Amino acid sequence: MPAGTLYRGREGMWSWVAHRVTGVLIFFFLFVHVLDTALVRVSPEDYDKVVATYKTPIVSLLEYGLVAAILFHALNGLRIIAVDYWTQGPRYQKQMLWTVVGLWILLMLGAIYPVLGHAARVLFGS
Amino acid sequence: MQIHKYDTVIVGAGGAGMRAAIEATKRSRTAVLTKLYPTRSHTGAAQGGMAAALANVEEDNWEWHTFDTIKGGDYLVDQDAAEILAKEAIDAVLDLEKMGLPFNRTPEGRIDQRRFGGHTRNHGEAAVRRACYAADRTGHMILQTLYQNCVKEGVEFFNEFYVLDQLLTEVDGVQRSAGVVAYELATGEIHVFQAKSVIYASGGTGKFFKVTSNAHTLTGDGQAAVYRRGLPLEDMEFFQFHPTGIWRMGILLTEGARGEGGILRNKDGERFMEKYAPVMKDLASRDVVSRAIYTEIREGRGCGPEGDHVYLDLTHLPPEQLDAKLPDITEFARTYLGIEPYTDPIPIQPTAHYAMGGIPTNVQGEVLRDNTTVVPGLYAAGEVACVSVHGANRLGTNSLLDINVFGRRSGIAAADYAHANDFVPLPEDPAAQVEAQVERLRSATGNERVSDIRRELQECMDANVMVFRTEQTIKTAVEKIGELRERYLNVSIQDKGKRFNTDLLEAVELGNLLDLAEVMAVSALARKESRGGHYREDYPNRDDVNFMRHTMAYREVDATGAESIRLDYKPVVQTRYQPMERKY
Amino acid sequence: MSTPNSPTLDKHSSALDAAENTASHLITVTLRVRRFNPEVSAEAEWVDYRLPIDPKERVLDALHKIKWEIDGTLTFRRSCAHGVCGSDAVRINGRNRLACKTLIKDINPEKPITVEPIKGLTVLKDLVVDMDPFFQAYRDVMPFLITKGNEPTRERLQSAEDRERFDDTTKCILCAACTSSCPVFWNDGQYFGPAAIVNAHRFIFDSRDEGGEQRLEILNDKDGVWRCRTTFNCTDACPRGIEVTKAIQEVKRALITRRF
Amino acid sequence: MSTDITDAVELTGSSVAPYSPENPAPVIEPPRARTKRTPRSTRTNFEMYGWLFMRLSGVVLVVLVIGHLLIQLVLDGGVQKVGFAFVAGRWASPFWQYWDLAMLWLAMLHGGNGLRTVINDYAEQANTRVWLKTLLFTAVAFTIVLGSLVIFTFDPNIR
Ligand SMILES: Cc1cc2nc3c(=O)[nH]c(=O)nc-3n(C[C@H](O)[C@H](O)[C@H](O)COP(=O)(O)OP(=O)(O)OC[C@H]3O[C@@H](n4cnc5c(N)ncnc54)[C@H](O)[C@@H]3O)c2cc1C
Ligand code: HEM
Ligand code: SF4
Ligand code: F3S
Ligand code: FES
Repeated sequence: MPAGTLYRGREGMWSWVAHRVTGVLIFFFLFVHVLDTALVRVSPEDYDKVVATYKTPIVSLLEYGLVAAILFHALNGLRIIAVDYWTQGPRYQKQMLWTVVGLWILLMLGAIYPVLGHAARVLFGS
Repeated sequence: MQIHKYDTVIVGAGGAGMRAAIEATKRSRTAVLTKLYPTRSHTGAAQGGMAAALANVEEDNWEWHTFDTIKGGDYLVDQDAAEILAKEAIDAVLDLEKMGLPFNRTPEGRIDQRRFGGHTRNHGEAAVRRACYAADRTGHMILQTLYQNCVKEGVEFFNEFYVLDQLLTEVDGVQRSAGVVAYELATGEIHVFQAKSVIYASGGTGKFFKVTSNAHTLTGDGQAAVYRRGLPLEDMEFFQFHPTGIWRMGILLTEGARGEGGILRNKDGERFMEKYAPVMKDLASRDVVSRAIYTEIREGRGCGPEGDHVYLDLTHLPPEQLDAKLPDITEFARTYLGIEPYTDPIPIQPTAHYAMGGIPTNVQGEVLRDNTTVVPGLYAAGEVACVSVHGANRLGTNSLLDINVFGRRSGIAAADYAHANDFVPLPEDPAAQVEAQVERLRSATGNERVSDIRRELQECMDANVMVFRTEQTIKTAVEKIGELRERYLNVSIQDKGKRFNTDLLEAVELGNLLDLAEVMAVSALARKESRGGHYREDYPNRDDVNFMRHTMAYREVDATGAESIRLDYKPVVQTRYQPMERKY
Repeated sequence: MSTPNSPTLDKHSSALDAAENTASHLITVTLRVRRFNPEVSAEAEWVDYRLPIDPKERVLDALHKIKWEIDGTLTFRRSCAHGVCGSDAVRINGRNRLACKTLIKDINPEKPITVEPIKGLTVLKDLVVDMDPFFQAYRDVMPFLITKGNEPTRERLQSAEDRERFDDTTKCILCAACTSSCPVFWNDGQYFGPAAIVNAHRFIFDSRDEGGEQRLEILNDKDGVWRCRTTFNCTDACPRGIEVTKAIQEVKRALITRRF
Repeated sequence: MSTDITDAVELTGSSVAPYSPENPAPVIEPPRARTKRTPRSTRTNFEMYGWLFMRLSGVVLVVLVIGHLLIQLVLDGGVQKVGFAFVAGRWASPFWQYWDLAMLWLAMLHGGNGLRTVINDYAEQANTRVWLKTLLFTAVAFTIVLGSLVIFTFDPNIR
């Protein structure tokens, strides 16, 4: 690494860092996800067993994280595309980023119940 | 020590150096030595424009331009040179356009032109639009365009090489240029460049003033190197003070601001230039405006708590016009003063700007060793040189023109000379002087600091040889400089290393400034008249009988090793225009 | 239009404020400079300097004060001191800036002000970096007007709109603030970097130029425009206010439209 | 000169290297600096197509992935319903088969190309880059092949 300290970038840089991190995360998840799904070919019992572990509260939380990553990556991906193709995109990139973050927060709030609801029921009883 | 051999060596990569390099590289093996990366040169700071009688927007011709140049220079201009300047201006601008320079355009798609101080139609009738420009970044565009073309031509640059000495060798009783000695900043190594021809294009020397529009790096290295080898310096007393520098900082606000309609006002809001120059008003030539500003300040009409500045008022101009034509200077006001030029007038004061004098050359750029004979193989162009097209006062936009016209001419002449002549043998131990100088500074243990001496020099120059001068003030300056030179012998530096030792080079540069300041003051003392940029309160009038001549200053060293300055004079070349009283 | 002679006293206010404020009151700041001198040590280190300074002064003035009054070995580049020559791009408080265009008062003088060399170029001494790779990338995009056919006798005509098309990118002073702020460049110096692309843009969109195709071809390669990840650090860093990312996107779009 | 260096080390006897103007330390270099000879031009449109593909696949993926998420996690019961039977039910319809197939391919290629960029950015040694990319390529190819096989050879009656 070129010697040095952290660069204090602004919205653009941090959104890129987040985009990259989420992208890599999703990739590795997808890799694992395909492997586990492949189990349906091998043995339905094993598949159900694995999927059952997905139904624990901790995995639900991870799942929530995954949804967060995908949603951010997807929304920010659309922002990047707007920056690329819309002539005024670069000028409004910050506004677009805040829109993305806003939408993302809304969607994540909306996803709390569907994704974490079951976990909550398991933990606290319904 | 390393030795390099080139046909042509160019010292400096500002506008003049690179314009010369483009020509020389096509014709001979050329090296450009520059103490800054080329695009850092101060040509890039020039704002307003470059004069040429293109007549793109209104009637104009090069003869009017010649006249304005001569009159602007208070008749100290060599008129043959001024004719060349004005005549070749047109091609100089067109050449730059063809190289890619993005000039502002007229509605017809031609190069646009604007008004500038001292440029008139029909011998002074009214202001004419003669300055070709690219917003207020004309110098930037020229520097970039020339660098781009150097890249295209494959010019060989030695970046961050400081030329510290000129080598002369006597062949058949004639002193010829043999090459230069340079100090490589990155390594501290000393390089000898043997060359058939050498062109100096190392720019101005404004840093001996405190309030100046000049860069920290404009320390007159070229002038000093040549002068120390016994060659003369011409008209050093003539220094231009630009009327509109940002108050206390000296950062330039182009005359183009007044060309676009800006107005100077005193503390009463009065447009005072109407009193001093009824026709041209705010666009009178620079020396006239600078003196007017100081007169206002002295007579108590200056602005601010200390009454030490006046205002440049742009508030009546539409914001769109400021954005389109003066984007950079409005930004300077915002950045450095926290002022919004749309609504507030900008505090300004005159700032030391341009050295009219320098290394004397003829119109081919050949350096003169006395009033008539040239030093074979030695050339100079740009602000370092004195052709003299600017005489006692340079007109705005004529310098960007000068560097292009005479940069090109000297580039061609030097390359041709290199073709026709052979290498001159290097003097014995060519690097000796520079090695000794560097070694002395590096091992010096004295107790004087470079920055102290430099500050005192700058304050002394500002106080005593700026816009107004008298016998008394100049004498004070001469004495003070003498004292500072003594103290300079005792400077020591803290950085003893080899790499990027800018501490060392600042000391070297200070030595150059001291030498040149002394020449300037001594020349000014002897000129007992007022002309152009040189204004003597004790001799307020121009004296054509005694002083219609160029000053030539020589460094003399007697048997005991004591230095002194010998002044001589050179006649002014007059062709068509007889001196008249100068009124705007 | 105000009549030329009307007093403009109403306009004096803010200029006067500035005047009064400049009646200098000094404050004490700490400059924390990243220093490196290979002639002394192989390590770079932070050194703190405390000095009195007028908040209206520039960071460059502070560096000069250190060099001239405290420690003459401090090394940095500078020339014009007003933001037009591009000598003194450094990293101030973590972001790329020109030292001569950053006023002390604009960067919270309460806390130590950090000054370090720009990232991604070899550090040679203190704040001085090796600019050669940077200029090499610049040269590699053929940054000069390319035309075919005979030269016209007068100037080439260009409409004001055509001139305006590339105005933004003509402002570049090659300070490298953008390129050395680019995360891609930090890790891979082979990337052309924003400054080179800006200078290619300046010619690609010049109506007089006929070499656009060649430049686009050069920038189409693996270390060209496609490496840009639109992080906008370059745009934020540019002291000339050039919309660098926008220029890069325009080059990308030009490549796509010309290839299809 | 060269003999002095070892002497000096002994003399100072400390771990501090005896750097001096004559014997400077190495300078601080960044990775992969550009020189006159680099980078070598390849003259292909590969990077451009890669870039375009990222955008196009991105847009399509928004629909596919968000749809997938909705169905899997939100609509009637979330993950809780997922099980062999659920999968079997869905893949009975070619529509969902192709949906998932497209998603698999696009996501893997998109992610794979994305990771290629990441590798290009951070792997400094040319060797490391080659190795990592080979690994990546294998992983992506394997996943795609495996995934496609599963979708098409899926047998609901395996039980
Ligand atoms: C702020 C400002 C605005 C201006 N505006 C205008 C304008 O609008 N119109 C106009 O006509 N004129 C203008 N001028 C004047 C004009 O810009 C300059 O006179 C002209 O650019 C000088 O060019 P040059 O090539 O001679 O020197 P510079 O551009 O100063 O270049 C000097 C070169 O010499 C090199 N050098 C110096 N010393 C050494 C050494 N020891 N060894 C090696 N290399 C060395 C430097 O590295 C540099 O490359 C302006 C000047 C200033 C300061
Ligand atoms: C849901 C819709 C998606 C959209 C709109 C989208 C969009 C994008 C875009 C436009 C880029 C290019 C970024 C750039 O060039 O700077 C990108 C990069 C990337 N994407 Fe996606 N993507 C999506 C889904 C995915 C998925 C499912 C994965 C994982 C398999 C993924 C992994 C990556 C990776 C690893 C990168 C590279 C990141 C980088 O170079 O910084 N993306 N995405
Ligand atoms: S684009 Fe801006 S930041 Fe980059 S080199 Fe040019 S002026 Fe500097
Ligand atoms: S910082 Fe770098 S990634 Fe692109 S937007 Fe600027 S070049
Ligand atoms: S010193 Fe010229 S840009 Fe800062």
